[in-house]
This record gives sequence, structure tokens and C-alpha cells, in this order.
Amino acid sequence: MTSDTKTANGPADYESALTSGPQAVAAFDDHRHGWGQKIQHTLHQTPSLVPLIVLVLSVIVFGLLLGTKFFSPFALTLILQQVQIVGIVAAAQSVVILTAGIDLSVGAIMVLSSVVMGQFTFRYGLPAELAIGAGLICGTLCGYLNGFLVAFVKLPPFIVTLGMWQIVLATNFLYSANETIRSQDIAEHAPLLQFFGSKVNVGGAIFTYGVIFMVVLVLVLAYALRQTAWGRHVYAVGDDPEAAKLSGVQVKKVLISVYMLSGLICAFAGWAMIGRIGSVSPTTGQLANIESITAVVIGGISLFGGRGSVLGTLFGALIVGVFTLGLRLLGADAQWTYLLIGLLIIAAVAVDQWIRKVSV
Amino acid sequence: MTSDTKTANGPADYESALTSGPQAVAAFDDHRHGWGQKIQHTLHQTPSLVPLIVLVLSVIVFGLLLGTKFFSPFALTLILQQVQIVGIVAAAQSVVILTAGIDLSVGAIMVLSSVVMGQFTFRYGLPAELAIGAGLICGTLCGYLNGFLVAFVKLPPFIVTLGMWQIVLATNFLYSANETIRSQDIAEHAPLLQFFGSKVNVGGAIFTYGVIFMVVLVLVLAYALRQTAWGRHVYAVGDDPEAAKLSGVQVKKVLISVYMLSGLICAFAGWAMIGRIGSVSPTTGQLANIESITAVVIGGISLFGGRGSVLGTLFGALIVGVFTLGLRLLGADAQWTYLLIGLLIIAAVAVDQWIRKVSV
Amino acid sequence: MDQKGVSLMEPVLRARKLVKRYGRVVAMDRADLELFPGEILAVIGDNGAGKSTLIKALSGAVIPDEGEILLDGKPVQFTSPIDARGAGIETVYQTLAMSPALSITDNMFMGRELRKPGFRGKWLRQLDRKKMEEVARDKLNELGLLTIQNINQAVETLSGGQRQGVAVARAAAFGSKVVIMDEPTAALGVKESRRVLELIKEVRSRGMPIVLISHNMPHVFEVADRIHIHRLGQRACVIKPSDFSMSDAVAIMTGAMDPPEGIAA
Amino acid sequence: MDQKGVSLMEPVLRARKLVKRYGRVVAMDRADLELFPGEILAVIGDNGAGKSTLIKALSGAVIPDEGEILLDGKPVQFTSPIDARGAGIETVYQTLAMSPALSITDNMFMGRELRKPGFRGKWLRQLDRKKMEEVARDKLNELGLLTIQNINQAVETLSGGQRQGVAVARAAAFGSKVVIMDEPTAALGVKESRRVLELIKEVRSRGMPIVLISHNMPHVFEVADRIHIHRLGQRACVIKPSDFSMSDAVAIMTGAMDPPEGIAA
Amino acid sequence: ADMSACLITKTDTNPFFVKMKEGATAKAEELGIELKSFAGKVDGDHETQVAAIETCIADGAKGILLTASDTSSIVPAVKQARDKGILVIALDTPLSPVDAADATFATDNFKAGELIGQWAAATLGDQAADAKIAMLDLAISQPTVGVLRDQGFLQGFGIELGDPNKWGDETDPRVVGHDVTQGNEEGGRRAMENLLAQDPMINVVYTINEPAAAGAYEALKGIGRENDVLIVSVDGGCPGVQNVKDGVIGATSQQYPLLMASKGIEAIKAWADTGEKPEPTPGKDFFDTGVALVTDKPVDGVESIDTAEGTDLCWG
Ligand SMILES: Nc1ncnc2c1ncn2[C@@H]1O[C@H](COP(=O)(O)OP(=O)(O)OP(=O)(O)O)[C@@H](O)[C@H]1O
Ligand SMILES: Nc1ncnc2c1ncn2[C@@H]1O[C@H](COP(=O)(O)OP(=O)(O)OP(=O)(O)O)[C@@H](O)[C@H]1O
Ligand SMILES: [Mg+2]
Ligand SMILES: [Mg+2]
Repeated sequence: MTSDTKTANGPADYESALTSGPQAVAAFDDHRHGWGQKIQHTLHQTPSLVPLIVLVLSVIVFGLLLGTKFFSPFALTLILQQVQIVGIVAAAQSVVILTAGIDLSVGAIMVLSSVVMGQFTFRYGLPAELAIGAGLICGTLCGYLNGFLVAFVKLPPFIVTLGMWQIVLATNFLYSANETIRSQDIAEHAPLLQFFGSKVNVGGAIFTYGVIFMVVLVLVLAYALRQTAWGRHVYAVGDDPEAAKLSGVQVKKVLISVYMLSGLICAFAGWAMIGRIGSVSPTTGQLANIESITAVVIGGISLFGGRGSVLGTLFGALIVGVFTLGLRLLGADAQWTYLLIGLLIIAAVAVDQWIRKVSV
Repeated sequence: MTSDTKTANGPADYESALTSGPQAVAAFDDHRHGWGQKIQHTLHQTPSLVPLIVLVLSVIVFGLLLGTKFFSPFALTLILQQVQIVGIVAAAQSVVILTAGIDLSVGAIMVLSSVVMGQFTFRYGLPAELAIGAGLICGTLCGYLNGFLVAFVKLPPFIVTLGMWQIVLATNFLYSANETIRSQDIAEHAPLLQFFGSKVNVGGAIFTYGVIFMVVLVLVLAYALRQTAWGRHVYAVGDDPEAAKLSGVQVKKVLISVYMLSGLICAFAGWAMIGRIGSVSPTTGQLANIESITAVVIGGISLFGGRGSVLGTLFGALIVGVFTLGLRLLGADAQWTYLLIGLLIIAAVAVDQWIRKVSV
Repeated sequence: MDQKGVSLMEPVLRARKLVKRYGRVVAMDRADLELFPGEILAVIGDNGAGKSTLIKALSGAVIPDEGEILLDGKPVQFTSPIDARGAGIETVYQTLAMSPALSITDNMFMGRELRKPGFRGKWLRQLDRKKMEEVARDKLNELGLLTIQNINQAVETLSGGQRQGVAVARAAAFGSKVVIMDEPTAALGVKESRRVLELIKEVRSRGMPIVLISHNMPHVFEVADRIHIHRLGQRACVIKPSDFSMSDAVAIMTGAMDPPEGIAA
Repeated sequence: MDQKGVSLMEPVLRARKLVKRYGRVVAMDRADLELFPGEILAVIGDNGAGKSTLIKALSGAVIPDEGEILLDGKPVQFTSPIDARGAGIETVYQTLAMSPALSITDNMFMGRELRKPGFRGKWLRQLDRKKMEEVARDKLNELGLLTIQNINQAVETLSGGQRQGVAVARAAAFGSKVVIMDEPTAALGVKESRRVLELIKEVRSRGMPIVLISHNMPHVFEVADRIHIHRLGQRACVIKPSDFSMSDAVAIMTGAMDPPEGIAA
Repeated sequence: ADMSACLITKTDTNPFFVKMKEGATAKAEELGIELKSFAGKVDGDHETQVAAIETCIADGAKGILLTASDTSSIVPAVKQARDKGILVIALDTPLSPVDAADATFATDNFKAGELIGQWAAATLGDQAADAKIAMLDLAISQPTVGVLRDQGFLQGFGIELGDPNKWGDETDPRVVGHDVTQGNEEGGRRAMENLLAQDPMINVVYTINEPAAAGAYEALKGIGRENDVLIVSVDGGCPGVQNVKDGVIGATSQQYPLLMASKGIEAIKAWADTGEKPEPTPGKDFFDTGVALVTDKPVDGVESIDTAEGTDLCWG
């Protein structure tokens, strides 16, 4: 090893063995097989199964406790109806949280959009179609502002949407002059605003368009997140924005699109809200942000982004709905219900964590 | 390079130059010097300076706009008094956020502790000292529960404290039966509960003990975070818990201690709250979580943990206080103030971000 | 080709007097670089010499404060890695730039996903997963990363070496003009390193030029056509491995020896 | 000391039949290891062979599912890295384990901070920053990391190589019984690697045994007293660099050659 | 009990609704009715109220007692319940339109405000012409009760209203400003301080309820003006009446939630037994459970009761 090498040379001598050795690298055998393993593996591959299991279990438990009172078609469709607004908003929230963001302004955007729909129809006398369009644009614009501040000014989503929450809510109160537009008036002059409240018979069960919209929305989002490039980019941005940028994702565009989509979905939620409560009221939706985040987290989406499925969110919202109705039917009063829902939130996530752990 | 080496040998031949070369590695010269650079460097070294600057600027602006109305001792001490509760709670929140956590249950813990202090005195007839002790223990216990769930069950802090928020708040309403204990009764039978409301003359200016407590608390925390091993560990856990664990930090202990401390400080905030509003009321403190997080973020602490200073939080709380009062004095009505505070939150963080960027 | 011959050709990629400051640190101090068609250009230098910053500027990940970049003689301005990729420059970053929770396939096709043909791809924008998985498996096999059992495994479940292999395979598969690799073998074992070196040679044999950053002198001297020595944020000189010994290269790199007259930058 | 001599001595650190499973992956499959006083034991193996998992088990960062660890012949159970550190085992992890936002000093003294003497230290629990900075600077100087201008600089502002240097300096400074290093030179330049190797030798000359994981064969053969070859989650064999060639080692490591009779694990 | 009924209040944190619930529960027990109670989470949270009505339907309740957070938004849900044959009685706040409910047992909140306004104006006498008034309201969402009480006070004091459906649009210079309190002590103190900073010479304070009044008093005490400012309030809770007695509050308009609740339960019982619906107070479109001004400093022209009587009638 004393000769000074001046020429480009081949592999070092000690590497000669490389060609002769087996070409497979350390591949370990799986010593354990069987039923348990398979379940664990499936759970690991399909994270939204965990909240689904919790959901089914809770339906069974309440069914046993309450009997037909709970298992009536009325009660079961009721849960869907009670969950629809939170479900729609939580779908929007999911997409934002998947990018490691958070949207505290969802409720405010929802209510402002519904107020715009109502006021454009009744204050300015526009046709309902136009007014609804204006409401949807309004929601999307609010979302755009969020997205712009997050993606371009690079402010933390928590703070951007906290600020927007206050701004949008105050705008809502100022613009609506705190006036409710009455259900009767809407039914008479602009029934389209109440479209999502109309009932439809699907195979014997009665659903509102709002409930159907929620389910379809979640399915479409699940498809988009899983099967399109945009969806993959959403996950990549949430996972590691720096890596996503380096590997060719247009991070800013993705972020903007996500917040705009969230705004748009919230505007739809505002429309659905008119269908649900009949009237346009500027005081609705005050708890939508906390409730939607709760649904998302119970549904198993990580608040750190990049992990989870929007289907889980739907189950998460339903779990809360089932518990709320079930507890109320059992006669728990409001504060006890809150207390138990608080316990449920922690327990649901603990179970989720535990299942994930045993099924690594 | 064809001889097969069988003996342990020295450095490869090409490394011979290493001993002769200059021993300094790439050290670049700083081409730019001067005033601007120095400011930038200072800002970078002392992150809490940024909110301080924003604070001073906003005081100056409102002073110019409002004159003596704003620069009166009344208005200025008023801001301190209005900020004290949020300031104390935000100090607790800061420590939690430094570990990359969040505590949504601060307001609930605060009000439950104050209710415990009040009810133990008036319902059970205990001496005020004992009742206060019980309240402080109650807050610490709530914090312990949070910490246990975060550190040992490894649940996300957001979800743990979201659940605890509901649980503690419901407990508070159930336990207190929504009854207020009147200021006059407290003043008569247990004035110690109102201790933090007492006034004291410090160099001509009138302060309450609550305000002094807030300032002292922040200073003590700043010391502990900066000058003790515990403080360094808090930062390390927030920065990268895995790395902290590998490099010898008892991550679980640190987390538990942080949430317990947060609970304890919130209990003190509950005590201070009695001093401020005179009575013990189970409906106070509902916005404490959002307000404290706002103060923390405006104060420049990263929600991702590990970065920022608790002094910044104090300035953050004061900024919000100055704006709220300043806007009211300028004649903005409640709804507009709400809107403008929303703008302020975004603007303050944007300015912060901008200063940091130019001063990398 | 000799030094003369090279200089007569038009460089594929050329950086001129790039400067990048991070606050008080000057990471690039009027750095130059030329990459000629079909060559492997190794970049060596001490830790912190500014190598990564230089190649990040070339791949759009860092926007230089001053200086210009020319691709095929035409000035280009990359404002993001996507621009550079669009121009045919693929990069293996030192940090690998992978999304840990996503699968190997997802990572390999990130930002250039294949859509299904026909209606489903065009209107439903559905991805052609099967096709992508096939391509990904092929590319990894080429690299000899046979041990990856499941192409849909999340990247976070791979060992450091396996991850690096995926990153290298991605760049080699999609580069159309230039491939840049920042320490592609740092975490690799003997066998895996060898495979990457063979792959590098193979990419060159396809006529594609490569910029290779490495601290491993034997590797560098084995594969490089020219060696760019970086020092204190700028190019100290460019040498040919046939003309200089490893000792000389190390000496220049560390400042123990002045760059030879005539070829100093 | 020859093979015989070694086996007669009591190992400082010994692992017996360690097993660690991650779900379906068995990262350690009845792995053994012996470290004798005053020696440098190199551990080599393919990517994913389970080297890091093995040394993590030794340093308390991973709790093995089965098997036992003996320190000075006595069984120990490390439930956290703090336990192992308390027992005198210092580790440089492959991921470095630094808090990016904290200063070099803070990182070096993490978990073993020095307090001021007297009242301020005892009651106010105040840290002795000056002392810690002094020690930190000394240790870095020993390693030749002179270029770090400011000992209170945040670790995130250091280059990858500088970071690795700090991690190595930390382990070398505080290890009292065993020092374990997982690829300490992976990101280092030629010069920096050399310094680390010298440091490793120096630590040995102080009588402290070292476990060194590396993919760099020349380095391994230069410094190691014995070479532990890891393959498929377990020890294939232990060889002495004087008895075997690098080719043999690589051949055993990759499975091209069976471990020599008699010394196979 | 095979008969069940529901009580749905705006919140279950405000003592007013807590007492309403206690009254209803006691009466229900007496009459052998199983009562389930529901509440919104915060003031204005009417989605929870809609869900509560639906839950009551699912539960097969005979009657619902409702204090609506949004008096017109709730109407479709109420209609749904009535269509199922459930008796819906509005408590405290009439629905809009009033006949959306089967019956209404309510206080006239506007009247309650008017009484304290008249009292304050009369107490000040000539000084009323250049009074400085602070208005401490409930929330920026301007819930109906808050608006009615606020506007009633201003009308009673003799101040010209703008739009009577919202506060804050008055032009009279005597109104220093409006601020919001969330109806608790903390908010009361903060709002009072804000308005004092605007004009330290405030001498009349209207407060939405008695906790807010207690908070306002603390603020005034803080600057030593607690004795020369007139605080008026609405509610008539026992701590509030005690505060009137102690001179913290000058006068308060007392309402009777227990009465509303027990009347409501009786009505449900009657309806279930005989199918009869309660009749409204003659001349009004709802059954007025009454409001009384409680003060120890009565003035001419405004009918009032003293604190001793107020304490007998107070609700908690
Ligand atoms: N984002 C950044 N912020 C501040 N300083 C930086 C940043 N990136 C690089 N630097 C500094 O610029 C200098 C050059 O860094 P660079 O990563 O380019 O070095 P390198 O030659 O790639 O080193 P290595 O061989 O260790 O990878 C270093 O001093 C580094 O600390
Ligand atoms: N936390 C973990 N979860 C799941 N699998 C893991 C985990 N850590 C390691 N493994 C797996 O265990 C095996 C051994 O990993 P290990 O990191 O010990 O290898 P190594 O020999 O250090 O490789 P390298 O040379 O690349 O560092 C690999 O297949 C790896 O994917
Ligand atoms: Mg580099
Ligand atoms: Mg390893």
C-alpha cells in the first residue's frame, strides 16, 4: 500500500467477493403466521378500520342498552342527520389536517357563506341559484386567503385560521346585522336554499340530500386522495414539506388548493345547514371547528399530517353522533354527556393507539 | 493495488497530505458588517425582542393617536390588569407548547381550581388557606392526568387536553351547581381568596398583586427555562423527543412535570381570577385556551416546540391587551374590535416572521 | 478526451460566479462549475465547503443570490426543483427527499405520476398504479435492490441504505439531461455502494453526464472523468484523475498544496 | 493478544442471544457480541443486517424481546439510554441524537449538566455555563473541530460533518466504560474522518474498549483489533484483521464465503 | 313514570337556566313525569337545540319546554315535533312567530329593560339629561334577549332607538358605548374597564345580567367610583337581589324561571291527560309570567318591590 496511484482504477481488491456471493441481502423470515397476524396486518394497512370497529361496537352496545328506541329507523337516520354538518365540515378539516395544517375558521366560513346565500337572495333579490353561487365563491375566497397566508406568507396554519375565524365571524355579524332569515320566507321565495333538507327514500330508509351529500363527498375525497396525483401530493406535503418540494411537488399550489377546497366544502356545509335548520342564522356553527377536529382525530388522522384516511373521519363523526344520541336517550343530562364525550375522545384515541401498537 | 492486505495498516497513502495542510476548515469571512447586521444578529439571538418591538410600536402608535387618554396611568395599569389572567395562563401554555404540546384545558383547570377554593371555604367551612391549598392541588392533579396520558399512554396532547377540557369543565359545572359565590361574602369571610386583587403602590404606580405575580412568574419561568437543566430538557423534548431520549433526557418525567406545572399555574390563575372579579364564578375562563395560545404564538413561540422564550409570551399577551383597549378607545365597537384583533393576530405573526427572515 | 478537448466542447451545465449567503455565513463564494457531455464530474471538498449548496443551486432547491446558471449554453433561472426537473436535471439530495409515510412507488413517481389511459385517467385523473409499480420494480431491480419485498412498503420501514438506493434509482430512472448525486453512498454497505457505482457508470454509458459528490477518494478516483475540488465556498481547481494522485487531490482539497498553475479556477 | 488470550479474559460487555422483532421483521435473530477490555471491536455487515439494532440494545435505546446483556459479567437490564449511560456506556447513534435548536454545549451536556457550586447551584439549580462551555470547547479542540467558531451556536447551523464531530466528541468525552459508535464517519470528509479515527485510537489507548460500526473496510482494517461480522440479524463470526483479508471479510459478510470453522458464532 | 318530557335550555351554565331546570325537575317529580334536560353549549348554539328536539322525538316525549337560542331558526324543528303530536311550550323567549309554539310562558324582556331604564332616569332626575351610560351586553352575536333588554332599557331611559332589533346604532351622545360580557363577572369587569377608559365619567351602567353587574362593580371599585355610579340589571337571582340589598346594584328586573318551568310542566301534564292547551294572558299573545322591579330605592311612577320581597321570590 505504498505505491501512489495515478490512474483511475477499478473496484478495490477487497470487493472481488461481491460478484460471487448470493445476491439477496438480509431478508428475514417471518416466524409468526396465522389469524392474529393477519388481522393486525389488515388493521395496519387500512387505518380507517379502527374507527369503523369502534363505531360498530358502540352501535351494538347502545342497541343492547336501549333496544328498539335506538334501533328504530327514526333514531338511526336521526344520527345521520345530526352528524351531516359536522361530517361535511370534518371532511374539509381532514384534507387540511393531512397537510399538517389545521383550519379553525371552518365554522365561521360555513356560516358566512350561508348568510351570503340568504342575504343575496333576500336583501338584493337575486335568484337563489346566483346567491348560492355567490355563497360558494365566498367560502372559496376565504379559503384562498387562508391558503395564501399559509403557503406564501408562510405563517403557521393555526394562527392564520385563528385570525380568519375572528375576522370572518365578525364580518358575518356585521354583514348580517345579526338577522335571521326565517324558514317560512325561504320555503316560500327560495326553496332551493333548503335543497339539502329535502327527503328522499333510498331503499325504504329516508335520507335527506344533505346526508347523501356528506357520504358522497367523503367517497369522492377518499378517491381523490388515494387515486389521484393531487391526493398523493397532499400526503407528501403533510409528511415532510421540504422533501415534497425537493421531490417535485408544487407545495404552495397544493396548500392553496387544499385551503380553497376546505373553504368550498365549508360553503356547501353552510348550504346544507340551511337545509337542516330551515333558516339562515348568523349564530350557527360556533362549535364546528372543535367538533370537526374531534371527528378527524377520533377518525385516526394524525394532527402531524400525512397519515390517515378521510373515511376514518366519517366514522369518527358518526361515533360522536352515536354516543351523543345514545347517552341522551339513556337519560344522561347535558353536562354528564359532555363529560362522557370527553372521556370518549380520550378512550377512542387510546384504543386506536393501542391497536396500532399491537399491529405494527 | 493488487496486493491483498492481511495486516492492520495505517492511514491510506492519499491521506498523507492531511498532516501538512492548514488545520482550519472552511471558515468564511463575513463580508458584510455594520449596524444593520448587528441588529439582525441580536434579533436572531434574542427572539423575544421581536414581540417587544411590536409591543413598543403599538404603544407608540396608540399613544400618538389617542394622546393622554391612552398614556394615562389609568389606561396603562388597566392593560396590565386586563392582561394578568391571560398572562398567567399563557405562561403555563408556553411551557407546554415548548415541549411541542398544547394545553386546551387551561381555562377549565383554572375555573375548577377557583371553584374548589371557593366551595371548600364556603360549602365545607374550611379555612381559606386549606381551601386554596386544595385548589392548587386540584389544578396540579388535572395537569398530572394530562401529563400521564401524554407521556405514558403516548396520546397526542391536543386530544388529551381536548378531552380533559370537556371533562374538567363538566365537572366544574356539576360540582359547583353553577352557583356563584358573591364578592361581598368572600370579602367578609375569606378575604385571602381575593389576595391577588389587593393593590400595592410600587414607585407611584398602583399594581395589584395579581399583576406582580404574573410578571414574577414569567421571570421565574424564564430563569428556569434558560438557567436550569430542567429548562434545557424542556427545549430538547420539544425539539426532538427521540433525540432527547437517546441523549439522556428523561422525556416522560419532563413531560409529566411540564403538564403538572401547567396545571399548578392554572390553579394560581384561578386564585388570581377570584382577586380580579371578586367572586367565584363557574362560568369564567371559557376563552382562556384560545386567548393564551394566541398570546404564546404572537410572542413568537413555535407551535412545533423547542423554540421561543416565555418573555415573548408576556409581550404577546400585552400586545393583545394594548390593541383591545386602544381600539376601544379609538371608538371601534365590539364587533369591529373583534375583527381587528383577528387581523392583528395575523399581522403580528407576519411581522415576526418577516423580521426573522431578514435577520437570518 | 484530454483537458483541451473538453474545453472546446460546450458544457451541458455551467455555473458562473454563484454566491449564496446565509446570514453571516457565505456558503458559496463565486463558485463555478462546468459539466461536459457524457462525463462523470466528481466534486470533492471538506465538510462545510459548500458542495451541497452548489448542487442545490444547480437543481433549483436553492436560489443563488448572485451568478448565473447555463444549461446547454442558455441562461436558466430555476426557482424550484420542479423547474430543474422539467429541464431534465435529476438530483439525489443528501437528505434523500423522501416522504416517509408514502410507498416506494409513490416516492419514485412523486410529481410525475402516470395516469390511466382514456376516460379514467383524463377525466377522473386516476393514477395507473399497476404501471407505476411495474416501472418502479424494474428500476429497483436494475440497481439490485431485490430485497425490497413489497414495492408498496412505506419508505419509513426501509433501512437507511435501502432508502438511499431508492433515491438513486429514482434519479437514474428519470434524468434526461443531467443526474446530480450528493453523497449517494454515504450510508451504504460495501455491496450496495458497489452497485451504485456500477449504476453511475451505466448511466454515463447511456451518454448522460453526472455530478457526483463524495468523500470516498477511492470511489471518486475510480469513476470520475474529472474532479472538481471545492474549497472555502469556491472551486479551487479541476483535475483529471489520470494526472494527479489521490494525495495531491486531498492536499489541494485541504489547502496543504496550492492548486496547480494553469488549471486553477 | 491472540484469539486464545482474548477468550480467557472476561468480556466487558457481552450480549447473548438477543432477539428483537418489529412486527413481521426480525431485526435481531439471536445475536451475540463480546467486547473485551481495551479493544476496538468493529462490527460490519450489509445494510439492514441489524447492526444498529444490536448496538441500540446495548445502549438501552431498544429493549430486546429475548436474550441477556452482561456488563463485567453481571446481567444488566437497560430500560432507557439513561441506564446505559449511568453504567458508563456512551453511544454515538447513527441518527446523532442531537437537539437541533439547542447549542453545542447544551447538546454535549444534555442530561448531565453541571451546576454552579454553592447556593446558586444547589438551591437555584443554576447551570455553570462557563464551565460547560470550557469543557465543550476543549473536547472539540481535541477532535480538531477548530472551525466551530461559537460554542453556543445552535447545532442546526452546523454542517452534517460538524454535527457528527460534536456527537463523537460527546461520546469520547463522557464514556467511562465502553464507547459505541454507529457509523461515526459516514458523513465526514477525508480529513474529518481521519481525525475521528485518531480519536478512536486515542480512546483505546486510554484503555477504554470501543464498538465501531462502519461500512468503510480500509478504516475497519486499520483500527480494529477484532471484526465482528453481522449477517441476517446474527453474528456470522469474529475475525482478526491480521488473519483475514478484506476480501475474506467482505465475502463472509455478503454470504459468498462460509464463516471459517472454529470461529463461527 | 311512563310519561316523559324534555326541557331544552340555551345553556346549562347560566344560573337562570340551571334554576329553570331545577324548578322543572321538582315539578316533574311531583307529577310523576320523567324529565330529560338538554342545553346548547354556548349562547346562540341552536344546532344542539335542534338535535335535542329530534332526540326528544326519538325518545317519545309527550311535551317539550324550550328556551330557544334562535327564535326563528328553531321553528322547523318545533314544527316537526308538533307534527308528531308533541306539545311544545316556549319558555322565557317567545318564538318567532309566536304561534309556532303551542304555548309560551315568558317574561317580557323588553319590559324588563324598560323598567330599569325608567327607574334609572327617575333616580337621576334632572341629571338624566346629561347622564353617561355604559351598556354591558351579552355577546357580539346579539342574541334576542340581550337586544330586547338593552333596547328596553334605552327606551325606558328616554333615549331614541335606532333599529330596535339591534343594539349599537343609537346616536344619543349619552350612550358612551356598548361592550360585551358573555354574561359573566370576568366579562363584566373587562367591559366596564374598557368603557371607563373611554369615558371615566360614566354614571349609569346597564348590565345584561347580575353576574355582569357584579363584574362591573369590581371595576368601579378598582377606581374608587363604586358609590357614585348607578348599576342596573335584569334577572332577579338570589345573589343578584342580595347585591341590590348590599347596594352593589341599584335595581334589577326580576324574572321567574321557576314559575315558567313549573307552569310548563303542568301544561304538559294537562295536555297529556285532557288534551287541553294553556291559554295566553289576555291581551298578549303569550302567557306572561311577569316581571318585577326590585329595588330598595323606589321612585315615583315606577312600580317596584323591595329586596325583602325580592328575596322571597328570587330563584337561586
Ligand atoms: N440553510 C442554511 N442556513 C444556514 N447555513 C447554512 C444552510 N445551509 C448550509 N449552511 C452553511 O453553509 C456552509 C456550506 O454548507 P454545505 O451543506 O453546502 O456544505 P457541504 O460541503 O455539503 O458539507 P458536507 O460535506 O458536510 O455535506 C456550511 O457552513 C453550512 O453551515
Ligand atoms: N423501528 C423499526 N421499525 C420497523 N423495522 C425496523 C425498525 N428499526 C429497524 N427495523 C428493521 O430492522 C432491520 C435491521 O435494521 P438496522 O437499522 O439494525 O440495520 P443496520 O444493519 O444498522 O443497517 P444500516 O447499515 O443501513 O444502518 C431492517 O430491516 C430495518 O428495516
Ligand atoms: Mg453536503
Ligand atoms: Mg444502522
